[in-house]
Amino acid sequence: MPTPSPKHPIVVQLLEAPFEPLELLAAWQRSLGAAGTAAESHFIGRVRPTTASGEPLEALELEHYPGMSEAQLRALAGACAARHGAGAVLVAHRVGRIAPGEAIVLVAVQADRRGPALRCVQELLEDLKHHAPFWKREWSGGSGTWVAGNTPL
Amino acid sequence: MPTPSPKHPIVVQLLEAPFEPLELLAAWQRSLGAAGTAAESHFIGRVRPTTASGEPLEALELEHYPGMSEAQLRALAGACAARHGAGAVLVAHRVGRIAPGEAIVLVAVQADRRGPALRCVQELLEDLKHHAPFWKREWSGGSGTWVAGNTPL
Amino acid sequence: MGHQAAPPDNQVRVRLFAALREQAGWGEREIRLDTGSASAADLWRQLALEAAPPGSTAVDLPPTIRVAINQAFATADTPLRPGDEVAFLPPITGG
Amino acid sequence: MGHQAAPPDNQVRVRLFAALREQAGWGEREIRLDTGSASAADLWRQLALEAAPPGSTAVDLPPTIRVAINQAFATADTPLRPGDEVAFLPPITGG
Repeated sequence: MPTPSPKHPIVVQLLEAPFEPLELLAAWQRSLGAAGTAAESHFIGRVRPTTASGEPLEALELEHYPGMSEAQLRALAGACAARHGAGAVLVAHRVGRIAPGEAIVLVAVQADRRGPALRCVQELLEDLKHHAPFWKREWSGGSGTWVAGNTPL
Repeated sequence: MPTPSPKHPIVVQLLEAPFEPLELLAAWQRSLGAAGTAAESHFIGRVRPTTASGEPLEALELEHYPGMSEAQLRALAGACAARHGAGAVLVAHRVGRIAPGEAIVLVAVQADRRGPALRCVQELLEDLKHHAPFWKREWSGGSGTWVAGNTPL
Repeated sequence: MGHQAAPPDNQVRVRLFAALREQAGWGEREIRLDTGSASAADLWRQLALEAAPPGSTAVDLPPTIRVAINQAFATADTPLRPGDEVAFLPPITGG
Repeated sequence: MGHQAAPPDNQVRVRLFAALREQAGWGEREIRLDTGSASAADLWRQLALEAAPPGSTAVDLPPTIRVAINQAFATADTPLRPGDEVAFLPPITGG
């Protein structure tokens, strides 16, 4: 993990192998100190078992723009934390081939109050869906299809 | 844990001893099956180190109405899940004497999409702050003061 | 709404919580209702937990106090039945 | 905005991703710009990744394609400098 800045410590992780969200959260909490802040909110997104057209999904492939993706996630997280007056932010995102049921994204935010923590998780999730260079391809029946748009909120 | 209903499995826990939110979440996820749903959101609230008036807090005391508190948490969680089309809900709430930094409340929601999961966590948190029979008393300098209202969002 | 005759033992269980419990000096009591068809609001006046202002004989239930009957929220004008558990709840501060 | 004379080796690195990369058949190339003060939009026309419609000589950058220069989002009319890394990004589907 990179050294967090004291004001808005932002941790970004791009992961090529399956990860256990609760284990990442535990390590993140430990890195921030024993006594947590008053409010902490998380979101875990997992790969659905079917494609957008309802076929059984073999795997989701996540292409990204190495270098720019980390920088963008970090910039989006820092801006979101600053806008909402939140504290620490963790963003973990899988890349490569991901099996149905596996976690693809984890967002966690600590703040002094529940409002900033909840709002920052929600907004950052929308931000990274639209402004971080990631592209999804669904594999089904041996062929891959690029996903045209994001799932509805 | 009570046996969850298949449609909106609601788990409510009132805890008299300190709990580790991530351990509770892990047990809850295991109880719901290995492959999680597409969206899962959490909120953890912890006791602040100071009182509402800025004094160092020795402990927060949580009085409740045994019987009614469990029933109300369950009713609020079920209604919230139904309103938002969410799936499983977990609500854990401490009662009794709670030290600064300890977790006081944990809310977790699974859903098919991110919107229902995020919204249900946020709304349920407001619901239980206003409609479940809990009362906070701040202990500082050896004397206790009942908290007059909820912290701002 | 049919009026139900009060049984001879017209008694309810009253519960108070938090600041209300401490002000009263008790948290749980069996109370015999003064009248046969009392509501939670009537019961509050009968309990007289707060000192009545000059010129008044009883203090009405403050709007900040919520009522629960048999562990479910109820309106203050709900008629009480013998054996009910009636709770007066000061403003809630959970979560 | 002062015009900067193009060096003799007026070359940029072009990167394509996802569906765009597959349609083109390549993901990364060094490209020598046709003109000295080309923008990302000019570069797109020069690359001619899509077949031009009848009566037209080049295809403009579609509004759905975003541009990144040196790994930061940029507008399509940003002038390119030698050595820039220019990426064309199809609609993003992350999270």
